[in-house]
Amino acid sequence: MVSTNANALGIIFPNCYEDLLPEMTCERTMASVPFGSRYRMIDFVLSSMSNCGISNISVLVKKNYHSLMDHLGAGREWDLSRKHGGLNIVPPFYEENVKVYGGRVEALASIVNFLSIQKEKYVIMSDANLAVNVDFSSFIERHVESGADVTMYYQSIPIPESIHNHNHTLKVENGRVVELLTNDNRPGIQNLSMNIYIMERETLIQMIRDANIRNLTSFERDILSRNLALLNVQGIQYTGYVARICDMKSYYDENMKLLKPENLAALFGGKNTIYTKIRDDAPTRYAMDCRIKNSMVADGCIIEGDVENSILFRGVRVKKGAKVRNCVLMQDTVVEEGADVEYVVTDKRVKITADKQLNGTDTFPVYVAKAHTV
Amino acid sequence: MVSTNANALGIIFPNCYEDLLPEMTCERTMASVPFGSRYRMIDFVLSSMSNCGISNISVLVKKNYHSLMDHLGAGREWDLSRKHGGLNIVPPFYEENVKVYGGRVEALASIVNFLSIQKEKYVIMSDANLAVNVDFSSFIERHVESGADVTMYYQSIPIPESIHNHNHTLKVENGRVVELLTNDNRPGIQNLSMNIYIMERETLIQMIRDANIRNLTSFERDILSRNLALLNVQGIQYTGYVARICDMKSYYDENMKLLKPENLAALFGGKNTIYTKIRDDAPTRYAMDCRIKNSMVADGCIIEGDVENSILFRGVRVKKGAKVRNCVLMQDTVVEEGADVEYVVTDKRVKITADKQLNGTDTFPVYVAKAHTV
Amino acid sequence: MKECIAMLLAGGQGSRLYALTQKLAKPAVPFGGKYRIIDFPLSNCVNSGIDTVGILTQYQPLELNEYIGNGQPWDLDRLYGGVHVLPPYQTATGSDWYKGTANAIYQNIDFIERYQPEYVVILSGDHIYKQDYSKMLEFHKAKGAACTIAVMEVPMEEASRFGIMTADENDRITKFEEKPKQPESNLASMGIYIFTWKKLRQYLCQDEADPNSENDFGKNIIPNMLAAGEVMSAYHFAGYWKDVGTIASLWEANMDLLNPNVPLDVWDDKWKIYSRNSGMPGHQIGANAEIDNSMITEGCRVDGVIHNSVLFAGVKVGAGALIEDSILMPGAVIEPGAVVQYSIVAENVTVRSGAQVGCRPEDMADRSNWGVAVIGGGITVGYKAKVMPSAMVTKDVKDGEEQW
Amino acid sequence: MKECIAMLLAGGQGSRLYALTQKLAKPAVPFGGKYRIIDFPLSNCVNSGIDTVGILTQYQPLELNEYIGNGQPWDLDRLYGGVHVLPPYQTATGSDWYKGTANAIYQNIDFIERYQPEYVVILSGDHIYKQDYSKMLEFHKAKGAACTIAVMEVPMEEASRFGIMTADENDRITKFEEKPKQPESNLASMGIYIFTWKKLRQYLCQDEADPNSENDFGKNIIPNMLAAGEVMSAYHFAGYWKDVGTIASLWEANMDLLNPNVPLDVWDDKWKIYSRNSGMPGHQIGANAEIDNSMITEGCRVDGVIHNSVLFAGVKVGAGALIEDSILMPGAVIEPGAVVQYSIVAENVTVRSGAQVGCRPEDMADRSNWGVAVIGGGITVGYKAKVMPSAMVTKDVKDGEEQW
Repeated sequence: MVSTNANALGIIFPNCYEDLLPEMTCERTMASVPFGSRYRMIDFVLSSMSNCGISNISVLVKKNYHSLMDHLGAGREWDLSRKHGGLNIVPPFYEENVKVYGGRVEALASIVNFLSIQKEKYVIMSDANLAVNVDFSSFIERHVESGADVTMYYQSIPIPESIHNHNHTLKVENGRVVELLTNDNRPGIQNLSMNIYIMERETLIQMIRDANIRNLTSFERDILSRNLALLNVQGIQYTGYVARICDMKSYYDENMKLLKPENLAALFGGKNTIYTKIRDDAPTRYAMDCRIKNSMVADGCIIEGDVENSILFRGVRVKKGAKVRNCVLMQDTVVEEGADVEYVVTDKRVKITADKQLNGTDTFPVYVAKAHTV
Repeated sequence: MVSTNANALGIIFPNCYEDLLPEMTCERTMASVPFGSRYRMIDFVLSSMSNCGISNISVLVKKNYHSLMDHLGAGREWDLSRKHGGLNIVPPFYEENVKVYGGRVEALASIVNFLSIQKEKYVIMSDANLAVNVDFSSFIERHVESGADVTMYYQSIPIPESIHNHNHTLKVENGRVVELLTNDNRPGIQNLSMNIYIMERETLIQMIRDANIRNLTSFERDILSRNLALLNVQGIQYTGYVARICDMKSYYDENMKLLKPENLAALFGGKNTIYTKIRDDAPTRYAMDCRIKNSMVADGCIIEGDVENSILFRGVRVKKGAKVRNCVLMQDTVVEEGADVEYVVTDKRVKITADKQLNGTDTFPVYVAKAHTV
Repeated sequence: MKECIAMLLAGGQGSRLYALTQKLAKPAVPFGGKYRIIDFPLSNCVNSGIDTVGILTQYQPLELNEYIGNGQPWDLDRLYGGVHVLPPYQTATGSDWYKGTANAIYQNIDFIERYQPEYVVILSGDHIYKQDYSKMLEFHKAKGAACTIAVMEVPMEEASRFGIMTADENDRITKFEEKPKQPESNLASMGIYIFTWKKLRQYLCQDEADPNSENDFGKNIIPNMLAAGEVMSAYHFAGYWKDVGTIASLWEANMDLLNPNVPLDVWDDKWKIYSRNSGMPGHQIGANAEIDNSMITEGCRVDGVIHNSVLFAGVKVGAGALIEDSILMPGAVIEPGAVVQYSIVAENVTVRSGAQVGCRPEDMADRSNWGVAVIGGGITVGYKAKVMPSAMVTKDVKDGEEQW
Repeated sequence: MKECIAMLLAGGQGSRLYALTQKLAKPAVPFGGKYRIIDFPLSNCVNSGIDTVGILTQYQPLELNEYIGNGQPWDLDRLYGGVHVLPPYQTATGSDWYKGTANAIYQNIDFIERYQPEYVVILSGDHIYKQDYSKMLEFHKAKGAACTIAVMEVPMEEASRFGIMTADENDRITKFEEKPKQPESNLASMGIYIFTWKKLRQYLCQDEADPNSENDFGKNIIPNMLAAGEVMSAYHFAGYWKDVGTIASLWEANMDLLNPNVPLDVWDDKWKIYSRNSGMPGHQIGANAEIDNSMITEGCRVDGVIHNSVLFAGVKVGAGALIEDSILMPGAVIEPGAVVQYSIVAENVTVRSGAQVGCRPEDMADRSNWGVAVIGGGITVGYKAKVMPSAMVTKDVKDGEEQW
């Protein structure tokens, strides 16, 4: 092939790690959690794949995926509306005898027939709890060059406390993963898996079939870690920008970090655009007497009040005399006249009525659930 | 609105009546049953809706819908890949607490929130067991003119025996339905419901909410028939061409009927095209010594043998010396050298090996399941 | 078959917008923070239920073509119908550029007849307004007209700039004059016509056969139809409408968006104006920025002071820079400390530190020379350079230079 | 950024196909039962992984435009890239129709540079062949060439009809002559070029500046590059390739599809030829029909006898009609008892009962006058009328008339 089309297909697990953010995922998947003023978490990995020529992507949904299906539609915004391949949302009960799955292996088992008739040589798997702008082309290249069976990305960072019971860490020697731990809680910098894997499609199919026969469910614990002597698993340290959502606090912090121009540039700069669903909002309107400082604002907002150190998603209204400080306000939040909110995360369509005051703290941002009126 | 856009949204139940055709629906929905050389059953109602400007269509799938999702894709072939509305496949577990549904009412309950925020005034509901090229514009018009609460289409025909336990019949007086029976088995011509309904969206939402509270599940038995005194339900006799799939025999017969030019013209003629998924097959190739009579053949076939009174779907191969008479051969069926098949229905990718003979009768066509080799 | 299709005349070079239309068809000129002019008629079509639009163009269509693409941003990527850009072409018997507005339609009769429309709406690509054409069509049908012209009342003193109609009490047009010196009425044509296609086709063919015709709707087709006694109706339009064919009117129309008293509302969810998206993240406002009465869109980074201005996607305004009453088109970069007042700054312009572009009328000794300054696409205005009011800059301005 | 994009020259009027290209650009001429000529180069692009294609056209583009649409049938509706039809246009400094093949590319340098390609493939819109351009590109890169030309060996006696190359043992071209009277070799150019874009750009600009140039690839660009000592490579192609620029070759290429011994296979799933679908149901064969060695597609109804023929979508052949060695394009209707032999019958032609179109060469007394008969689009051949071999019919033939 002449073009930049990658010889890999993509698999995304949109429901993984939802239990870390139960407030926001009771009516949506982790993949559809809003992030960074106008995106959903899945936009990052999906755009990264599309930008690297990966144009056959399966999203293995489990539950609560109406908002994700609505967001993804036919995949047009990510250039994934294709005659062959493209975006493929795989729901439960899709085939006879396929039930709602538990672990990653069961989810993969539901598409093993599909996988076996695809043409791409490699498979890249990812969750949707990280906002990253990954260069998958170089990931594929390094995997092919090393001759590994499996290659995975890790970050070298301290393990966030909230995922002490929900992580995989690696011991890497000369690039090869020699130990893969589950639920590591050692202090200090560790090699934390990003759960982004590449391997040959045939290898994955074989792994799933084997695991199914033995009734194994965890890809990391049951398949990878037990076979590190047999399998050449390579670990690559990822040094790019990563926003990792582990709980409400990290959700808040990772949004706020984007107010630093260097972080914004690290995530969105470069040649690869992050695509998202288009809402056709008008530009944001700043009224005559508004005041705004150090904030990130999407389109379709109308700002008449006072906004500082905040992230405003599409269609937010801040009315006259309202004060918004250190907040993350999701789509179509309305802050009415004279209301005062600080350290607050509002979900979609929240309304803060006139003159109400709502304050969290920097360590404990207050969350207001979808469509609630305060 | 200037255009022919209809002020109605569509709802299709693709799994209805599957139990009448268990052989063919164990791995697919009724909606994805192949019909008429290159179509699937759902193409007819879906194209009819699209042709009449209905561009917001929900398909409420229940199980075995992988082939249906593959067939429908993003709805592009039906011009239903739209920014607003378009084709909306609703699987189980789509929203929290929505389970795999039993009856039509439960299925509707899973989209009642969706329905409540749509803009169209009317809703048209249909199953996918009839191949019909309906003019929904006139259906809407007649419903609006009559001022009815609900309008439904019926055929005046004898009730096919195989649906004696699976039908609704109507008694109609001056256009109004005064009695709605379930599982009617009277002989002679009856007013057999086509299960195609129109009503106001708000009316339907009210009906679903009421039924849900009362734990009612059948739209016809529990909602319509009990309320005929209160509800103005109008029945319209449908006089156009209808291919009704009630069992394997009727499946076979309805395919065969299309060999009559007048039937073909009645179903496909007129201004409204029936759309289907494009396979990009080459034209059908007739080899030097082939023989073909009274048959309907889709693209991509290669005919070297002898074909008579048969329907050949896309990609069928009839090799040298093979004989195919009175058969329905679905996609990519291969009839090898010297094989002889008569009164046979082959599913997709069936192979009849060389010199085999397989005969059904006109009252009992033999069915060969998907991908079997005989 | 389509009941009604639209043909959009996007052909003109827009020479009065000179610096902005050097490499760009006029309808593709950016407007209102995230739109281009053509988004308004296109969105009007879609919102009115017209799903088939032909765009007639022969001038610099590359960017317009790319912008329209398959029409998906306007939901106009249809199996049958949708949006089509129609350039002139050669036939077996010869070839012609479009000679006039009527000739452009004439050359595309084959396109129109594919859809067998009963009615054809003729639109311009250089007007900013929101209109439901379906209501105008209803009026056209009710009047049994051969042609309906959308009209609005203009101040009598401006009437001689327009096509002016006289209509009777039933809105039947009795007289039409193109830019009359002594206007008889103040009913001005908005350049929006609905024709019964059968009739229009007939007059287009007659017009084409007339070697003395300028092949123009206003100068030939409309007068000919009127002279022949066809039923011509005037449809009164009351909302906001502006021809943005000049720098002054383009600037004003952008400023109108910032004026809450002007009835041009792009925030109305019921009549969205669609456009192709920039794909950039939300805009960033720095800790020392000051903004009021302005429109800002995705990808901007503002560290300076913005008053009464419209910023398009990806604009950067450095610390201490001052932007007043100005329009900064996509990708413009205003470096720290530069001042931009009463100006239109086109795509990808760089204004270096300390430069001054335009000025406020109140700061001029002789206001008769005042006007909006325009910097053409891709230009760099050098360090401490000065671009005077009314200037039209089409070449880089060197450091420290003054440009008139 | 794209590594390689394709530019497809679809401009020519195709005057040698006269009756077929009266209202149709040559690349849009139907071919092979359900394709149009342009489906072959377009499908080759997609199958080779080239997802950005510019189609240069200025002649009757309406049907071609409509056929290409948003490129979806070829999977070329892309967010970035995809297929674009590029007509000539006017700029601020003037306007020009495409003067030659090289000028057509020159006028679209802006389009090409949007994608910053390293390589550009130049293709023709009138060749039938299947080729993996990615292999040719690999060859181009390996040779470090400025230009690679696909070549095939032709019989020496036909060499003077082609651009003929002499190449050394490393496939480096040492000589190029356009239609030489005394050919030195039988390596013919297939009109398929890969250029390193930087180089091509330079020679296009030089060529444009030369007032004596014909602005043609074969006559100017290639000889100039060769003269300047650029590395020019000949890439040997072995498969089926045919220029279908004449009636005879168009007819032959269709017939080649029916010949199992000719390596042109459209049934190969690994290299599909894509086309826009007719949307019609499967074809119907009547109880008394007779068919052999033919291709038939959707929407046809055959009650007559078909030998060695290609039927396009929606063709009707009545009872007792005889079709031999002929091509019936979409929508053609052959009424009962009519005879069509060695003919090309264009779209929506009606041949009435008892008419005779074309004849077999063996039935001619003087074979020197024999040739394929052509009926142009939409023509009616009247009851018992006769269309002689080699005729090119562009007007209705009345009942009982003979047409030469």
